[in-house]
Amino acid sequence: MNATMFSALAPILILSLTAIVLMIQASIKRDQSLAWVITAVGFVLTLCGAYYARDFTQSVTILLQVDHWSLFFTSLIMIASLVTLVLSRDIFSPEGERKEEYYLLLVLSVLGAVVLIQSSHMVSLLLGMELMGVALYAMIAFPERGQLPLEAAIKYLVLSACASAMLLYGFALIYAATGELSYAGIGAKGALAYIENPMLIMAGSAMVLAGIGFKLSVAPFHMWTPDVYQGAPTPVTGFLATVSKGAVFVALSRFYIDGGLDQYSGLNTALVVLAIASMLVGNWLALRQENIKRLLAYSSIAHFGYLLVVLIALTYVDAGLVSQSITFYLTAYMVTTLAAFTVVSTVAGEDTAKQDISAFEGLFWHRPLEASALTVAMLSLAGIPLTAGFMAKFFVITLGIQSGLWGLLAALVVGSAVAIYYYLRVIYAMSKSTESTGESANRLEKLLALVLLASILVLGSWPQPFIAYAGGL
Amino acid sequence: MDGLNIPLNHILLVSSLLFAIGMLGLMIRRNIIFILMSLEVMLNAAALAFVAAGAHWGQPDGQVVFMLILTVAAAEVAVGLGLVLQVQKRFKTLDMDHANRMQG
Amino acid sequence: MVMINLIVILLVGGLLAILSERISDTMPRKVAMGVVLVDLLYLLVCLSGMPDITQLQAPVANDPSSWLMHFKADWIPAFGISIELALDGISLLMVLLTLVLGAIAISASWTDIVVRKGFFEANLLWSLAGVLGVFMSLDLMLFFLFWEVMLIPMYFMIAIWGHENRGYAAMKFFIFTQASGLLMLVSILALVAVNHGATGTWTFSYFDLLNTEMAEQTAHWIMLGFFIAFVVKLPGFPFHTWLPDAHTQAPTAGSVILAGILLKTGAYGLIRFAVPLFPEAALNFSYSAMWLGAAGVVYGAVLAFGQTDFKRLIAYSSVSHMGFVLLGIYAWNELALQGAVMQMVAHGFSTAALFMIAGSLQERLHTRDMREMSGLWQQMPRMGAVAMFFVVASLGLPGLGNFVAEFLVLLGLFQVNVWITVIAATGLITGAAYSLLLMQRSFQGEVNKKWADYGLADFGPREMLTMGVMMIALILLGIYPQPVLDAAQPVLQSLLELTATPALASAEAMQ
Amino acid sequence: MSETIWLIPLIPLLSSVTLMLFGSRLKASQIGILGVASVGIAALLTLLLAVEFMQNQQVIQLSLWTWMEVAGFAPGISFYFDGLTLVMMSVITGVGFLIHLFSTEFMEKDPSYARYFAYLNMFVAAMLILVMADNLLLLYLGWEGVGVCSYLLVGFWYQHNANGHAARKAFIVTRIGDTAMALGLLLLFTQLGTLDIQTMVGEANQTWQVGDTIPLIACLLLVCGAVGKSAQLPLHTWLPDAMAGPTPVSALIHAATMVTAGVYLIARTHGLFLLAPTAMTVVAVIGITTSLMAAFTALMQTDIKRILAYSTISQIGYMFLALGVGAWSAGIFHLMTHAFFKALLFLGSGAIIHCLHHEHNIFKMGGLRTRMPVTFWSFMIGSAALAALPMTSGFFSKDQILLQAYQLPDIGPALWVAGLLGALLTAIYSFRLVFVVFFGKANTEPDKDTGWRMAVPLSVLCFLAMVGGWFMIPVTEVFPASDGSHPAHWVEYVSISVPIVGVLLAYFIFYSGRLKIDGLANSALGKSLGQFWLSGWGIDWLYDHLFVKPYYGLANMLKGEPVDAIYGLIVALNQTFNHWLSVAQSGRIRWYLASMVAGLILVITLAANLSGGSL
Amino acid sequence: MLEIVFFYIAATVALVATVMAMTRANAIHALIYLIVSLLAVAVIFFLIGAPFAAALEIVIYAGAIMVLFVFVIMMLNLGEKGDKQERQWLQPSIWAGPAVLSAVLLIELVMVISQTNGPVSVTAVSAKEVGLALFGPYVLAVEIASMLLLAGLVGSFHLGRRYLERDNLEKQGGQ
Repeated sequence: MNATMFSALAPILILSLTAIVLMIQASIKRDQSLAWVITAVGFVLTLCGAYYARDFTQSVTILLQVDHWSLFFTSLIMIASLVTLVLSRDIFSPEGERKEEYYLLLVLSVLGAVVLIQSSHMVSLLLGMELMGVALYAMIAFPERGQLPLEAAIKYLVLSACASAMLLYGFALIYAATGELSYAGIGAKGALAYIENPMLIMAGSAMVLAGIGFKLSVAPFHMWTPDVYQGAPTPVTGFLATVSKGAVFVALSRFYIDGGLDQYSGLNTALVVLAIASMLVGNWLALRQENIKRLLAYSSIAHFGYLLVVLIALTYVDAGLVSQSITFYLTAYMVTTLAAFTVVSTVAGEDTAKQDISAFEGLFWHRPLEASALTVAMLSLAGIPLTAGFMAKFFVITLGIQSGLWGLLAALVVGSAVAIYYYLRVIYAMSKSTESTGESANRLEKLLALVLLASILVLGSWPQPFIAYAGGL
Repeated sequence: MDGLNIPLNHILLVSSLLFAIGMLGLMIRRNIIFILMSLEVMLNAAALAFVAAGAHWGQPDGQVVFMLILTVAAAEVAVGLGLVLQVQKRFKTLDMDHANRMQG
Repeated sequence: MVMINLIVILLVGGLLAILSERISDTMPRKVAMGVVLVDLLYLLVCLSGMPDITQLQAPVANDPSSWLMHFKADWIPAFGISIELALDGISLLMVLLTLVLGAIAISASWTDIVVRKGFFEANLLWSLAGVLGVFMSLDLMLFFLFWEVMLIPMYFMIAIWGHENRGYAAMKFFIFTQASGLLMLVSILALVAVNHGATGTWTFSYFDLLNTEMAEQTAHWIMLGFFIAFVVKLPGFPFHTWLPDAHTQAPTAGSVILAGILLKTGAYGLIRFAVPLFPEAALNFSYSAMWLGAAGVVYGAVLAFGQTDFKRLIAYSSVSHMGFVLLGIYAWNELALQGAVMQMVAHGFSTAALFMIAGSLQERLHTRDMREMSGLWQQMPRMGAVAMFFVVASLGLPGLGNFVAEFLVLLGLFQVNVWITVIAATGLITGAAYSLLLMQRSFQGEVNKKWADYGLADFGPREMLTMGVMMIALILLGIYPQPVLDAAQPVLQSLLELTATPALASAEAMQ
Repeated sequence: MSETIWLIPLIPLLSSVTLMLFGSRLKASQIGILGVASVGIAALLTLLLAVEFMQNQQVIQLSLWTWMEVAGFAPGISFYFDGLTLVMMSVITGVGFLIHLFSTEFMEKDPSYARYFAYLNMFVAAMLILVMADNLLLLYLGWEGVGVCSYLLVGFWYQHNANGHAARKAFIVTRIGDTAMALGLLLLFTQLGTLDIQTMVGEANQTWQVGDTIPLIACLLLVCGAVGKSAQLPLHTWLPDAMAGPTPVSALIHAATMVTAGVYLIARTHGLFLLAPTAMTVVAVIGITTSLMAAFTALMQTDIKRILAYSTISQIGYMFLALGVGAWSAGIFHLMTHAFFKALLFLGSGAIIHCLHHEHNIFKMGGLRTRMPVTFWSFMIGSAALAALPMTSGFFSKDQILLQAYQLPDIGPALWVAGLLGALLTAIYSFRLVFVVFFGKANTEPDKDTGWRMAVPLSVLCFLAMVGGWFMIPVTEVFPASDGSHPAHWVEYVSISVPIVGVLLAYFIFYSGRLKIDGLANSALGKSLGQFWLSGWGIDWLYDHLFVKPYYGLANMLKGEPVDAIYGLIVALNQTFNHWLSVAQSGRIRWYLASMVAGLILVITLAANLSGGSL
Repeated sequence: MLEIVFFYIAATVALVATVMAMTRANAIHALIYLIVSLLAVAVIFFLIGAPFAAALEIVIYAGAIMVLFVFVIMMLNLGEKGDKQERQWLQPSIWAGPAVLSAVLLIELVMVISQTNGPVSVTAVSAKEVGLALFGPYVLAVEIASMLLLAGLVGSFHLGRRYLERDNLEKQGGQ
């Protein structure tokens, strides 16, 4: 360890520091608004830290790889976490619950996500994922009342732990086959081990894939998604959908690219099947869903199906284009999903009845800003031009075509066509005429909705700067 | 060198049996406590595989990972048991089949 | 820049229309009308400075400088995507049609929109802007963008201001067009990827993608993607089923724009892209396409005959008429193509007018069911007379635009395939059957007592003026179509030359 | 004058447009004056033109502008004027003028007076364009134009569904022929590269030999058009129904002018037909068959207008016969005389109907001879001409046709005999009409006789029907000269005597009652035959079951949009998948776990290629 | 030689005990079987030259974590009724499907694993080596693990405290 390493670790250090400050604050004076401010400051500082660390990119021990790509995603999830934080301010019961712990858990979870993004080693992957997960269990179950959050948390915990066990066992098999725990080591020794005993490393990788696939809610590991999305407090759902999934996907791509896993055709076949299954299953499940959070859950299943296409294309096209596509897709997806959850959170809150699509009727007329944001988010998820989601899909299809993945493209087209229906249902409901007038969101949330709305449109209509930037990472 | 050392695949075999048994337990039990126990079995199986692989390669890394798995198991169980308490409080049962208010 | 301005004026006009609702309730429609007229005037003024369209030298299809207008600016250089707009004779015709029918559509919905007027007019203007973009863009990605985006305001128009079954209709419309659009996107990207593989550069420019070398099989599949997307929009049999619902449920202005303009984007796409980009594949496919066209002609006519809903009948008549367009395009000779272009223009006016009449009836009677109409001529003779005019126009009375179109299509088609021509020609008979049935059931027949004390108002000056414009247009198209033909001629000529070359080359190679 | 022939169709057209736009603001008298005067001026101009033509015999070709120009297809808005055109124009404007005048009184009480004259004027304009057109496409414009006007006028009293039905039937049945004709146009253009009639015929003579297939097909397609418009078998069924329109309309459109457009078309393109002798034979056979069929049917009708309608069909059959045997000028001559006497008969019947409160059944009339003398004499003269009694106009024209038919090799005599049978029947049914309506005892009392606006046209037409046979129509330049030979004299004598026999038969059966046919009529065979003839040989019934009902059935069957069922299936499929998958989301942890394990097994199998068994 | 014999004995014990643990109706019985299983695994650790891991397995796994289970079971006070219900739930109809799945998975894993060969090393990896690794390259992992434990701590604190608070509330309500 040396000084530049500490500089490179700036985001992680600042986050850890924030956690410690939060604990100290709680022990001195319990004040949840103060905790909120501390967390917010911590996140902003982390963002600055990520910017600062750009000049110190390097491998920090064998565990972490700090480079521009991971720093970009660090910044991205920090932004997403800030959004979560803003949305979290006014949730839960009004009688002044103690939310300091919630903020602490949020910080720890984000820390886990950052570790995950920067991981270059099985151990950091494991720890990052678990740190993020364990904090999330508690965050999901945080509300004091109601059965749904608890049910969601217990489902997430049990299934996630099972997935972790699979992941670990897979790592063990890979380790047994190669004697290496770092991605680079696996990449170096994998081919040799494959020749010696192809099944061990393949089975190991497959189990890792299953474990990670669970976190990404890739079919057939998707079943928890709707229940957890629905049961968790809405900002937590947003966090889960963006930060957690985004970080895990980055980690998966790291593992896949650095571990040289694209060279194994069996693994590719498995990924193709998972991708096709996700695209179809996700969209079909969403088709007649009434609860908007569940609908978004199913939609996310399909979206990670699309994203897997990019990973599969790694075998055929240049890795730079792949990582550029991942960057664009994840950014677009996160911005869009955040916009959707911002609106859902401000409009529906934690009331299950209000999460029905029918409860959104007439939103256009009494809350035009939120309705517009949700509309644009839905269009972006559906991949309509001028939105970020379209450019994202553009990347996927381009890569798919260049790699000649026609089966996947067919599934993508079918899935997207089905998807239009349910995204439109939401928009249609909002455009219906009703007499009701809803309460208004606070300024910060309105601003947030506006900013996210603008970002989706800018990413979609003038993507060149960002594409160029993503290409340079 | 003793040629009669324990073969790696036998240890892995034991671990895979443990893993499968744990998974079976996970799938057949409805009581949340037993479910958590099954998870422990599975994690333990993975730990055994790691230690064995570490021993196979003569590296300490296997044991390091074992310790970290221990940590993970502890953290998971801690939160898990906390949830168990809440489940008992709010559902008045530990039967996980009753925790299916969300579906479809 | 002129072309950008045309689009921007409409986009900004939409915002103005929304804002103007705060001034007064009737302001949005005035603003919208003003914006469209200003746009039209602007275009005409700009054109007056250009050489006479009829005197234009034949533009070389793959040489941008020979086009009437051309504009290119970088958009996403990473993929060679640019904002490339261009105008030639056919685009110009379509743009003019769009703006004129846009004004007519606004007039058509002058009184029947009662809620959220500002937003309505805005959607109308935005969809016009999208359509203009489709007709002018020559960058495939930009084209696709406009292609998809123009649907969203249209969707809102149907979903918010439509009739009783609007949700279903709007959804169906959107899914059909989007799903087919997705196919087109895949095809566009495939074409670009093929070109990238051959040349090593990313480009979406029409001019660069013409003459992309590719295997026969590849070309066939990519062409099919384009074809389906365009034929869904056209709509051609058997992809037409969204149309009756969308037309029937849309508010009057929506129907006018849908039938008058939106359908033409499909035909335009076929002429501009689907055939020239894949001349050989299109040639091989033309036989099937023509059968689809003939099937559409017959099927649309039979179904129109069976309808009892006024708007649905007109909708099916559109299916039948657009079948002629498909036939004309895939016969791919100058006569038939001119016929297709002519049909696009003439059908735009005749169907728009019929939808406007349907809208007026619905506004007055609150029903579209023809079984409840009957004998309306008695109370609304002016409307009846106008309806009679457009009915005979749509059944192809010589001396009106539709006849010229259909005759040219048949004439061109006859040189390609006699039997398809014979089948298509039966459309003239069945067309007469449903058109006259429409007249019989609504305006003629025994006077329905139900409406006696309804105080039905006949067409007023505004409506008569709007109708008059369309009548004059159709008569002019019918007896002196030459300006339209002249405008399209050089373009079609160059397209024919462009597509003839590879076919000839391969023919030579065979020898 | 020759430079301004375009004014002749334009004036009625302008008048029509004026009436349409401002009709509601004009007084009835103004409407009448405008409507009549416009056609009157056209008639006057035609007269001037005729005088000029008689002096210099100059064919006029006038091109106003090129209609459209696409890839060598360049039909013009251009007129062609020769003797044939002059005959047609004279009939259209002359008879048209008289009928317009008649209408001013006949339609006086109608609330849609302006609309009536607008349509009628437009018809005159379209008909003029039809006969003046230099190319087939412009001819087609006029052709369809008169069709639409016919539709509008048949359905003029739109409040009755039956009228609307008749109007649509008229339009659609003729449209069938028109479509075939359009295909003929396509074929001609594709083969010859032009639709200008004169050039085209010239081209055709250079390109094809007599008896080639392509001219045969082209001619047959044109014949289809002619058959539809001129109400010949098998497309004649619309004409009797078209009587639903106002009677002057029947006189003008469905007797004098429009229905003879088919004859004009064939005469105009006779250059083509000469290349296709088979087509000419077809025309002749169609003509004579129609003629007989219609004559038999007319015998049994009781509606005065239907009798006249079938008689029209029958007479046009004679014209077709004439064209088919190459007696071009005889055909056109008959066209003209027929226009005179049939218009006269129709107007006469119109007068009766007008004065008898819209009574159509001849058996409810009777004894009108004394009460409506003008009408009676009109009918007498008209029927005499129709029956081709010697010295009437019909005699000259029909005689020519029969004689020339006889001279045709092979089938000539057969055609002649059939023609004679037709002539006999014509005489019987026309005088049956006269005797039943004007003699015997009165069944209905007319409230008045005709006014001057009705009487004048009737008188003028009487005059024309009498002396029309002495006119020399200036078509010698147009058609190839006939060889001028004459058949044996006995043929001529038989031809002359047959109509007289017919009149006598009618006299004995329907007036004096000496010839009892009740027994014959009441026999089983007679009854069913009578019924068969009354129904127009059951052709309507046949078509109804063969085409109309199946088409309605098809439309009804497809109404629900079967193609949508495909998409419905897709939707249902998606819903089924959705249902299954939703059921799988049972909310139970154990089930979720099982799915994960199954997924794990799947992934391992795929990745390690275990299913392939290649270890 | 002896090591191998011990290994098979320990392995058998571990497997049998685990099976028993998974199938018991009474939670405490199951827990005790589980502890036996963990001890047997600790023996295996010792045999394959990982004495430090063996010690940790006993101290932390069998000692600490299992005790946590005991506490919770005691707190919830699951009685005879619970046992009876557990027995009812363990019907073949319930475990047949999962058993097949597990068996298939096991067969796959066995197929995969049986391909490996090579022994485990005789030379024991000492606690010192492990320590050096832990605080050498893996030092960051230790730090992150601490954060992980912190998260577990905070989470269980939050959840558990509310459980206890309920009791307090009920008591207050009773007064």
